[in-house]
Amino acid sequence: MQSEVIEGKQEGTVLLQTIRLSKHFALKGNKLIGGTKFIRAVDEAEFAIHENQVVGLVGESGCGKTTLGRLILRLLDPTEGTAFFRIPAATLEKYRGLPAGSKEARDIEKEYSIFRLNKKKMREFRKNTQIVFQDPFSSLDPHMSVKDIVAEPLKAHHFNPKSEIEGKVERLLENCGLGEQFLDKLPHELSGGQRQRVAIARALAMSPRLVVLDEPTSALDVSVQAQILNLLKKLKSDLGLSFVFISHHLAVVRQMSDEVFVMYAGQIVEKGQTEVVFNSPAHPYTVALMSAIPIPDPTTQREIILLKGEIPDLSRPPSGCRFHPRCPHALGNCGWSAEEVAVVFFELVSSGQYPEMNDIFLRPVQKIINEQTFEIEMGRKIREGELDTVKRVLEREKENPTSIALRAVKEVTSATDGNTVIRVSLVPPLVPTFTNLGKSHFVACNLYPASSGSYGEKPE
Amino acid sequence: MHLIQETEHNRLGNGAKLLSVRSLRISFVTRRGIVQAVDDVSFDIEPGETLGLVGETGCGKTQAAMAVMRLTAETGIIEKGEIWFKGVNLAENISKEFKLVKKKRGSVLKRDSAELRKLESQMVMIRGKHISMVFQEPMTSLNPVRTVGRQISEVLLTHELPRLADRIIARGRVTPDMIGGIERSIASRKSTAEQVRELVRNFGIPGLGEQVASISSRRDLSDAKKLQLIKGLRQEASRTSLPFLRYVSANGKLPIIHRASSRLPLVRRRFLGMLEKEAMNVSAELLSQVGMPNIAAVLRQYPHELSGGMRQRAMIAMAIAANPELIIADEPTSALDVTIQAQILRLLDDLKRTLNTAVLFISHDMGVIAEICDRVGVIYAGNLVEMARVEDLFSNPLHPYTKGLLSAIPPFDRKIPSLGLIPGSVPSLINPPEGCRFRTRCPFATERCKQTPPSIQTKEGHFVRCWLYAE
Amino acid sequence: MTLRYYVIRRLLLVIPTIVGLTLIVFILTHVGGDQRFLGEYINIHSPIPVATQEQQLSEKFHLNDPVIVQYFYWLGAFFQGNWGYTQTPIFSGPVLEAISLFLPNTIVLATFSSILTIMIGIPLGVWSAVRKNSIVDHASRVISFIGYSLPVYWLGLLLIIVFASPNVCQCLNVFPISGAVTINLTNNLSWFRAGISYPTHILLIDSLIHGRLDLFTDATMHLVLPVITLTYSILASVIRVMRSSMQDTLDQDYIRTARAKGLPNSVVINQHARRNALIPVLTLMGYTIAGLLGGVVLIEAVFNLPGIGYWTTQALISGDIGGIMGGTVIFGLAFIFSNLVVDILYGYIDPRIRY
Amino acid sequence: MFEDVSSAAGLIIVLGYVAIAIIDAVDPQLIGVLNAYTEVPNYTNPVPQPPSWPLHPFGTTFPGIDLYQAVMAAIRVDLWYSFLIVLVGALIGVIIGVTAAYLSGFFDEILMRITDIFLSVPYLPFAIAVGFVLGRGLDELSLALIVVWWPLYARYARGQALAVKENPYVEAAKASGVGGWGVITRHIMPNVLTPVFVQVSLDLGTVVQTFAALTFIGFASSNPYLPELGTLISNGFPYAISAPWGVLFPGIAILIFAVGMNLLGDGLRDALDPRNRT
Repeated sequence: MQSEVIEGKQEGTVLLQTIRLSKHFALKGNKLIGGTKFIRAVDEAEFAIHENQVVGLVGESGCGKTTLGRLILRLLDPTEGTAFFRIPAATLEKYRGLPAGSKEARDIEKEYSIFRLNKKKMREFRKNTQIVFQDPFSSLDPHMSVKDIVAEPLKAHHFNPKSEIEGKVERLLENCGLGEQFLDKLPHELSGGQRQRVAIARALAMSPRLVVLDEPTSALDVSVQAQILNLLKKLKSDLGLSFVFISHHLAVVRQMSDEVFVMYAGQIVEKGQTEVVFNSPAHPYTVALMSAIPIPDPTTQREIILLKGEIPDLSRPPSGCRFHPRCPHALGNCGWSAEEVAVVFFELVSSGQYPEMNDIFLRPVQKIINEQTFEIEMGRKIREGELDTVKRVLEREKENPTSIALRAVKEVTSATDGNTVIRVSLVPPLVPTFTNLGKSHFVACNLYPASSGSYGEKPE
Repeated sequence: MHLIQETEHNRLGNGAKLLSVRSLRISFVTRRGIVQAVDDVSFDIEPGETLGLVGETGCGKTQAAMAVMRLTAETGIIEKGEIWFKGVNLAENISKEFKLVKKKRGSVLKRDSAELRKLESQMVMIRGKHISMVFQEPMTSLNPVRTVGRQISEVLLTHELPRLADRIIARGRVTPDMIGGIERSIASRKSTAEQVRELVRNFGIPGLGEQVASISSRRDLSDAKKLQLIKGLRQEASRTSLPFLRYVSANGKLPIIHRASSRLPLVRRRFLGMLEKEAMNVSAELLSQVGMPNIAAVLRQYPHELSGGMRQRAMIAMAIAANPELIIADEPTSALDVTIQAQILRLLDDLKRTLNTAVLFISHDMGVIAEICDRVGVIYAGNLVEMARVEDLFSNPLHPYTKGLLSAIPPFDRKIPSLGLIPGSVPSLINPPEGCRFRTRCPFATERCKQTPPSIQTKEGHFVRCWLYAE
Repeated sequence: MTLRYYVIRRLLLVIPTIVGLTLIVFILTHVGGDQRFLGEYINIHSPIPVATQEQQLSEKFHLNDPVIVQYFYWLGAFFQGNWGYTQTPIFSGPVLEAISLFLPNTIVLATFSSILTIMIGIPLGVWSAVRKNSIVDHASRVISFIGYSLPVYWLGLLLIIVFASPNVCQCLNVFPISGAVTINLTNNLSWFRAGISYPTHILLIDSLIHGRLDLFTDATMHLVLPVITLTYSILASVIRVMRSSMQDTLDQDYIRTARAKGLPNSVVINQHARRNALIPVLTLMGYTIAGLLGGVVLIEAVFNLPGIGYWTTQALISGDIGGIMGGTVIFGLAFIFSNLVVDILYGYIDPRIRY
Repeated sequence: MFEDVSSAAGLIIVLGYVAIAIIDAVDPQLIGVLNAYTEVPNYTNPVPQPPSWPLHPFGTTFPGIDLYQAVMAAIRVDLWYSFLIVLVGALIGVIIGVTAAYLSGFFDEILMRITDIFLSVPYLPFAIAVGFVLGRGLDELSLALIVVWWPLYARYARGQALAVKENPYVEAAKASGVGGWGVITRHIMPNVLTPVFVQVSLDLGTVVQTFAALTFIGFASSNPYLPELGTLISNGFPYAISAPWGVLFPGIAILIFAVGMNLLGDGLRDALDPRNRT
């Protein structure tokens, strides 16, 4: 995906900027038979965080948001791409201009990329970044007392004078709403909410600038969640922190974040200021996601957009736009493969909605030629008019939501060899790139051609 | 047991109540002491309605549901209360089932195994047949080493033997001209599904109707295809197997000889095999009913080969297999993603309508509750604090806890400076605060809250247990 | 992936372990220096003078080349069936021949014991898990617990004392306590030489072949005590693991589901729980088999059964490296292949791990 | 309830044995052992004598050795070797296993293959072979048993370490700048050592049995009169029928220790099982 910097944030330094960041996990499997597969957990993610800003990463399970959160703290090393910490906007612009791998580019990387930092800079980076995990039960070492847990980062960074560690720990816990009676408790003596407060206190110990919150409230009850969220808001305004708020819970993200990135199947599909994205979601996935959220108010009658199918297997993600197999508005060029279309095509034939089709395809043999072409061997000569019938049916079916894949059909011809073969060729796929809808609201979807994209435009 | 016979008369007999739980108290015996997980919880469910139980983790909502199934965990006991299902008290002998032996290091639970065996023998006739369950974790709730097909069909082979037999017999009895009649009525666009059903009913062949219906109701097929399948319905049942089938359909169990010899492969293939095959067919129909894609494959697959949503659909297919009057859904969508959750909720809603089944829906998510329930009960720390029709509860919550809970939910449609709070945390249930259990966190708590608050009806069907509303 | 691929993969994994086994034996034989190594291959009974043999052998195995080269020559000889010679009181000659003579008895002993173990251990484990704190439960727990702490060979000795000692009770002196057969019965038998029967070397079979029912019963009687001892020594772990895994399984969600479906208790336990509960038992089988094979050595020693174990101990006492190494190889192979079988069973029972 | 009692009993038994071993080393007279380092044969009356109070409470075994003294003295020897074997084996195993788990990748692969090789032979025959090659003394034997035992601990420790490694708190520690060494020592080791400790206590019973078993089938000590339980049993073996006490008492000594060790181990396991602690 091509890249933009969020408008209006050009001047000053960017706290953290990722460049085409990707992570592919090797799938543990039988290496003897089949060889290793790769899970494309995160693909070419680009986003920026500025000082005292909360960025929300939303998406369903397996969309890669957690992996991305780990990447930007260098708890994982990326397969491709990089991430810059505290880089001057100008330098960043310069870097974008430079050809990849060029001398200057590498110098800039050496200077700012969190994956290239030397030992000293790395310690500095660790001081400035922290993480809070989803599960408050496994994120605290069962053998350590609350005191030791919170003190650990301090000790790790040789906080001195040592004598003050005790007091600092108490203050930290105080800020997170835990009195000193908790100091010597062990994690399993605490409730979920209290554990999460401890985890937050630990994260704030070295007064970092950037904290990644990975589903911090998903394991908590609503009332406790409210307590934690309010606490986080307070801390943000008091300490001027920046948060990366990862969650699948859109309502929570709306409350917490200034800017939101919607992820699907390892890719960012929409990004913009929270209010804008929530008030006028552009990407069909975002629209469906938001429509699906149950609202605690039986009186509101909203229509839910039910997506068909489920999240794709990321070891072989769909080509083109990864959402197209589930997309209710998919176009022909969204990346339909010959297989996908062929399946729908023959379902149509066998469903018997069109008797004329049954007559044409008595015992059709399908053959996938390549990503954009498949052939049907008739085992006989094609009679005239048959092609037209097929074309007509396809035209009619393109509007039918169940056979939306047929929109990808470019042309139906009779293959040359003794015209006993019908060849169906598809529209070449167009990988969606970010379109600016204005107000720094970007969406990666072919419904919004780079040129015609205008703010707030809904899918037809 | 007597339940099955009395059923019909009870339907008419005691009001329109399908399930009626009265002042239920469930306790768990632990090392630390006796946990009063549920105390004084009462609710009713009428046929075809959906009752929601909402509350936070460990508030006892699941325990209340498990008690209805009499599946309370080994350490748990139903101390008191009545569970009337279709006029039969499922908690009749709780007093006999256990006794608590006081020891100096806490009390120990002694169970009466004879009583328990008696209870089991009763409950197996109700579980799955009259009351069925859908659980939260579709992964762990399905047996990893049995195929989906077997797991669904075993419900039918346990509870629906007559039905299976009837279906086979019916295919033998249906005549060509009957088939013709059905075909005509399906082909003629104007005749509705109801008319088709009517027509088939007139043939008076048990087990035929559902087969025709399952074909004619399929959306993914064109009429041409349906007609083909209808034609295919008619099959002569073999002479030798007929008496066997008749016996099964009449007595609802296998003849002695077959039960004894069911281990012998020959007998198996010959007779049980027929029923098992039929059960698979029904399972396939059930799966299509819950919108499962490529059913033929799924039947042979193992749970771990399905995605979360698909597993939950399989679970639901299992739950509706024997057309129960009541489905208990315990957080059925909490483990699923939002978009999948939407699919499943829609499915449950449709099934509820078509099968006219009552649902006891347990969830911690107010949104889901608002979506699917007719009435809601709010549970806090084992007490039922408020019960009302869904509109009333959300538009006009009365109990301080309910209010706090609703205000704590982050709104989706707007951004607000800070969320409402319930101070403090849930009290330990080993020795909970006497009187109103919420008073320790309640902003309006007064002295009298130390007495157990009465259940007050503020308006038709809106009950609240709080002193604030005791005039 | 289908079961077939899983099996293939598992079969392929056997190769490296066998290589490892040979490596061990090779290293062990070389620790003692060339002389001892050669000693293993020198047949003192052959007419060729020892010195000549030594010379030929040191050429054959290229003792002057680097060790790795030697290994491959040794391996070549190994796979050609040249496993050296053994000189023990009970047998002198080629190792492979000794194995062919002694292995059958061991196999008989091990097979009977493992069958018994499974037939007793699994049901007992299941029962004590289902009927927790019942008499059976407590009984089987005590049995398994003692089994854990009881030295196998000592148990054997106890049985010998009980069943043979005149001052316990004459009535008990029914089971013979030593050897595979009563020697008097085998006097001047054409097909029974030096405690070994021909052609199959399994007395139970040979006696029937030659129509000697008395010998058959006699041999069976001789097997009773050893089999009991060996069984009891491995029964413990099987019962214990079966019980605990069955308990864990019964707490699983899918068991709750099965009950919620209204399946009768017997179905829940026999069809839903048991198969899942077997999985951990299988994972433990590797160690159980190791215990079994170890037990074989001791028990054959105690009861003087002419099997591999007995031979190995004889070799140990009479300082015969050929016997030791032969025994090690055989036990190693037995271990590897029985584990292979277990793993394949595993893949059959648990569809998840075929992936 | 039951567990508490039994594990307490186990503890008492084990402590008792340890006490005896120490007394043997310090002042054997206390428990009526004249010389804890060698058996005193009596060739004037080598035939085993039945137990007789107070002269020979356990009777005598061939050649006229007083069983009581022999057993008491032997406890020291067997305990010493068993503890040696288990502790050294565990130490090697844990160090290698944890590092392998932490470094993972290539080193891990190598290690696992090596353990595979070691585990491709059942432990008893393997120990026999190794011991035989090293020379059939007790020190060689215990060395052999260490060689046989460490891979088990390496495997076990590695498994535990990998499980611990997956926990977010390890990741959190990394994120807060704790170095690799710190993570190992402060988080992984403590969480690995407890289960390994339980394993050790469960194994000790087995090791004592195995050690005695091997001496029983012919691993002799350089000093023919060094008291050792397995050897005592094998000495008594020929007279088992006429003089059963010769095999009974040494065996019982092993049995009781194994029982005690297992009781203690079970107690520890239950105590440290997260499911039991709330």
